[in-house]
Amino acid sequence: MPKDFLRKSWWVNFIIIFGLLLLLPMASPAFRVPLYGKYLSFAFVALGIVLSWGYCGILSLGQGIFFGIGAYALAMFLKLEASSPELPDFMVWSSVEQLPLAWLPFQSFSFTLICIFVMPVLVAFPFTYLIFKKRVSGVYFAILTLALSLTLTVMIIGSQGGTGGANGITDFSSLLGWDVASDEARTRLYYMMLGLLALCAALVQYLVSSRYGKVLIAIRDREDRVRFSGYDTAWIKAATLSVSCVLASIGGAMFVLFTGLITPQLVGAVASVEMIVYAAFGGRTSVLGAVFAAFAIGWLKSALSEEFPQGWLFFLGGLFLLVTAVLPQGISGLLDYFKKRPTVTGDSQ
Amino acid sequence: MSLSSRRRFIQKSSTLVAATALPGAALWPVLSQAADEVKLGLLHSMSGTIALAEAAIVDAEKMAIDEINAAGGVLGKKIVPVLEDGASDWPTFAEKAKKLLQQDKVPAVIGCYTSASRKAVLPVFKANKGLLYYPTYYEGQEEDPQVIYTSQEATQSVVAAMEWMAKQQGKTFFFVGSDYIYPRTCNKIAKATATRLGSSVVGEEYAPLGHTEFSSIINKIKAAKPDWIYSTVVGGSNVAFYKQLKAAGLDGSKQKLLSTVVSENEIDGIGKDNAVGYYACMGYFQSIKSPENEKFVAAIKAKYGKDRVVGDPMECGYNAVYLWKLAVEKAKSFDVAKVIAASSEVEFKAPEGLVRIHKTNHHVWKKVRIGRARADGQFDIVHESQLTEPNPFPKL
Amino acid sequence: MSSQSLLEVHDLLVSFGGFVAIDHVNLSIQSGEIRCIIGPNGAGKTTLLDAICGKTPATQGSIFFKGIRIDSESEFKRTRMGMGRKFQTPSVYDDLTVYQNIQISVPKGQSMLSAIFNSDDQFTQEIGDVAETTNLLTMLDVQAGTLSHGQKQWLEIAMLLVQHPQLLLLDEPVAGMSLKERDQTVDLIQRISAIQAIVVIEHDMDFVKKLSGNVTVLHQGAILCEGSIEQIQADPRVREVYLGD
Amino acid sequence: MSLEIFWMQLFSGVSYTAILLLMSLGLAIVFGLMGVINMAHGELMALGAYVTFMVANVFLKIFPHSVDTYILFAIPIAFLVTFLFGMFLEWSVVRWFYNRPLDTLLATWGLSLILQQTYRTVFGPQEVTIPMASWLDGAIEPFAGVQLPLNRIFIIALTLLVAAAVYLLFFKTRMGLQVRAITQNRAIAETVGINTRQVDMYTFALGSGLAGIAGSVFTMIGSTNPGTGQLYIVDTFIVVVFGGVASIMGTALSSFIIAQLQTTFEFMTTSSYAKVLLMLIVVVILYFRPNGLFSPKVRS
Repeated sequence: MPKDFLRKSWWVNFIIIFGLLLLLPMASPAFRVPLYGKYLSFAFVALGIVLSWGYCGILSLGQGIFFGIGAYALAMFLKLEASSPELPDFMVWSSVEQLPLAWLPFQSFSFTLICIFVMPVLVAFPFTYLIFKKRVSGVYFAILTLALSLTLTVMIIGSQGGTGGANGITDFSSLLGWDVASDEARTRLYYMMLGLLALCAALVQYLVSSRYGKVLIAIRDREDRVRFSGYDTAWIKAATLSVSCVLASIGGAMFVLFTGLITPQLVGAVASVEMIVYAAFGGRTSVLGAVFAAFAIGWLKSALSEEFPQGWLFFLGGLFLLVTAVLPQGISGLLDYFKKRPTVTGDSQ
Repeated sequence: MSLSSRRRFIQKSSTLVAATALPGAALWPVLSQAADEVKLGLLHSMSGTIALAEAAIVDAEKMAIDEINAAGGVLGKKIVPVLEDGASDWPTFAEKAKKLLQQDKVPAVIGCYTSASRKAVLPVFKANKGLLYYPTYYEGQEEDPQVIYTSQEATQSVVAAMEWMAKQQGKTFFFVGSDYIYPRTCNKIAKATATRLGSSVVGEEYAPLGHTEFSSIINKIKAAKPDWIYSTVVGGSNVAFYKQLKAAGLDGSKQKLLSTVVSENEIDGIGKDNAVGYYACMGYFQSIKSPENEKFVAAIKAKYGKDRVVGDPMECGYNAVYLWKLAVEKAKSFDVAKVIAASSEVEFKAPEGLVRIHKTNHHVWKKVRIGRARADGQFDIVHESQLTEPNPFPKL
Repeated sequence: MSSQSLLEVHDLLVSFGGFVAIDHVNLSIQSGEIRCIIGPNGAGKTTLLDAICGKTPATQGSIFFKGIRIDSESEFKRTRMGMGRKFQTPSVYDDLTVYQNIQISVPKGQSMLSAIFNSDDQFTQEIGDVAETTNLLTMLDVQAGTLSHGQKQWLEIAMLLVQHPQLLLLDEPVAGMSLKERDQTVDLIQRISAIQAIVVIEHDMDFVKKLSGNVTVLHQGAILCEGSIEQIQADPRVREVYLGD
Repeated sequence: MSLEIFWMQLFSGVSYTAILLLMSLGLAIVFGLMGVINMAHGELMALGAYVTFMVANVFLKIFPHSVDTYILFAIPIAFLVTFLFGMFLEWSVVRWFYNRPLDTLLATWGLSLILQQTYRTVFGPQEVTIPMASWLDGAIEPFAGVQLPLNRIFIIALTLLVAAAVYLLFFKTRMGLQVRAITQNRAIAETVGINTRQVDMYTFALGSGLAGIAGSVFTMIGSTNPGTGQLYIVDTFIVVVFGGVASIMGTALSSFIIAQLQTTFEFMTTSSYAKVLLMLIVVVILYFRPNGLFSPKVRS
């Protein structure tokens, strides 16, 4: 076991955060719980970003794409369950006569699960491996991924018969016969998700504290040198990003469970960039920070938009500035500052 | 644990405790309600990209509420509007709908503008047996038991518009729309109508939402030389489309253009001189001559300033409040099921004239009108249809 | 073609746009040899090393390492074949400790699986050894960023040593070092040269003398002459372009 | 496709080239030469548009007779305002991020959100109307059936003017020399006595000013609302990256290629497909030329 992974203070915080998230449903009205689920679904994405950006220095503005893969995969399955034996309603309006080929496998739950966990890798790895082999990195990679997520939205909206277009996929409630729309069900789901989230957080923490984590830091800071230590950095980067994409995909699936819908908006360029701020606010190298930030920002968004609708964008924009200019290590950096412990610093790229 | 990590403990936990405690309290207030008051939910985007369309609707709805309260309220209760911001974000719409129904326990909600937002809230209304009044013209293809649709669905405007255009030597049509469900559905209906009328469709183009470069599409129009251009381009794209059409010499003199998405509010953005001469088909125009309308327009201007223009969605939002009031009074109860049942065939003398909720399909019988944009941003009404039955699921 | 010698550079040409940095160079290094490459600034010394280790692609010509053609292989493959490259400016991972810097350079640990699953106090022995060889034993837990310039140079050399390369390519290893550090570096290099071949770029002639290896003089991308330091210094052409001014 | 349509389609391509070039010139300087990823570039364009809107209104109120000439004043004023605002941004935000490109990206993104909301609060969420100068209204008809919109001709002319000015500034003046020096080696540039702080500030401001001009001009053909900037930003970056950073010629060339492809695809297929196709082509080409079309080979 890597000794950083066994660090006591980390586990203390781990228990505090997840403990509180566990108590949360009891402390608030039942109909809020699905909201907390929605907030935390972004924590998965943030975990991934901590791994790929915080440690490996890859800023991907295309995480929305993979969020979308997970979300749409699950939504397609649920929609089919909801509408079978008929076609999904939006297909009927778009006069699609029979189920598109791409939809057929999503009648099987196991395939859907595989899709959520494996598809991101199949999409991300080959593509990014080639890109990284060509030494496309840093800003170029960021802009490239941004453009791709933009393109994807255009495609989804354009092919309405197959994707529900701008309306996305909505109005489904039962998962394998279980009504997941009810608050009770969603409360139960919330606990399940919390378990999965805790697992993922621990996993990521393990990865970054292992020797592999050190290699990632090395790549982030001096990729050229790492090559001369005999590492195939392109491979490592692609693999790391793939893991991050799987986490995003899981987040997407969770999002669908708790909101009961997915629309292209959440896959697009803007959404993708917003996902970065979760990791940045928590501290780009802080695993627990990511979880905390995802919850805190989501909650603030609801709260602010109820109190002063105009305030939200100001707040979000300010947050971007804050965490890049003043708090490059986010809130966890702030806490460490109080502890007077030097943190892993260095440019994000 | 070490002192430092204890400090950490205190900080992190305290923040989170706050996060968990607050939702119940300050930031998510549970409004207490007096016995002689009834809440009415208003759910629209006050921020984000769609706010530009929805903010005006809220004004009209608030005004209706004030009028009703001034006249003694509903069943002796004053209406207290509870405004929630959908923030142009569909999941947020669902979230707020849930809050309105479960926390504020409103007997009805008037809200949504885009179809996406409506689709997002439908499951919430179904699950919580809520009642939604949807005040925007839309593509139809829907008949939700929990929803009353107070504006024209696609067939009502499109069929009337196509028939009228066909009468104006409309032998060939060119369809241009933004790439999403409303235009695609409208064009499907329009195409069917065209074939029925023996006219032909010489082109059908869709531009991605937010698209601002129309020169290629305009060239396609020029190549096709249609008698009529039927446009369902929306939002910022529409502004660009009109400007570029005009600049390219398609100023409505040779090829005429009709849109089913341009009301007085849109003209404001497009620019009066860019829109002049083009046609629009709407249920309501500010220039309608009727005592109800003059009263309505005067009231709006009195409340929100004399420069305020009134468009179709505003009027439909205004009607929605009254249609709810009338249904409640007919049912003598705020109970959602009763109100829905009572809604059938409720009539209201709206600014646009009589509207009647359909016996069964939750939409409204209404007239639609075709107007030609004037230099002052108002419309000369050139055609007025009969009171038309809503037909959300047309057989094409 | 194949060859007995460890490294065989054949008719190598490297050009950037129009500019020819390495002009038809032939070079062969035997195992156990120390080869110093000298030459005035812009002679293409660093570019030559870059081409050998793969940092810069060869425009033309061929490079054989242990008899295998490598000029189209990627850097990490060449490294795995037993090449080690030290850069002019010391490049170490500032955010990691000395220990970790050396540790992630250990070839055995470089499969991702082992990097993920093996405990991180693996290879302590070897790491200790090289740290000793490079006078860093006392600093294993220091953040590399905080080391002195000279120490960084040594750390980088240490990182190379754990790779057990057969060929070390050192680019001005004593740049910015105090005299004492220089001497230490010299016998460090001589010690390791017993087991592996070394190519050193250096300006400092005393240092080159101390190393007492063969010398290759580059001038404007081409080889001017080769031989022992005495021969080189005797050579009038060299004096012209380099020593005498 | 009839001959007239062919000519007009060609013209569309050219005018779209002008549009792309005009909006990416500023970024080509800021990103290309300074390496600053300015995600708020689109919002600077929007600022230019809003300035134009205000100038137009001032004319409507004060000199209603000479309202037709407002655009001639609006463009330089838009440039001036965004130039100054650019200086302010450089001083207040951007300069803290030199050599931290990814952080710049995020910071300026945050900035763009704040600016959008500011526009929304100040000018309201709805589209603002900007009158069209009558002498730019309508189209000329060089031969029957071919209408070339005047405002697009105006845009093309203006773009050529601006591009030429930028070219001269960077390749024929001392300032240009200094900027290029800094981009190649900041440290050396400082040692030879170039005031890099000042040059940075002016360069960034210039880039912003050009965005302002673009925004001002686009009010003739596009729409102006708080979100307008978002529509342009990604395309703009694609143009610059595709053309090869640090190469103004490259930007011009890629504007041309992208515009031609886009308009042709749009004519052949649909706008949505055109966008997707174009993006795929760009990605593929970037794969084979990671540094863009015009990438200077340098000795590492």
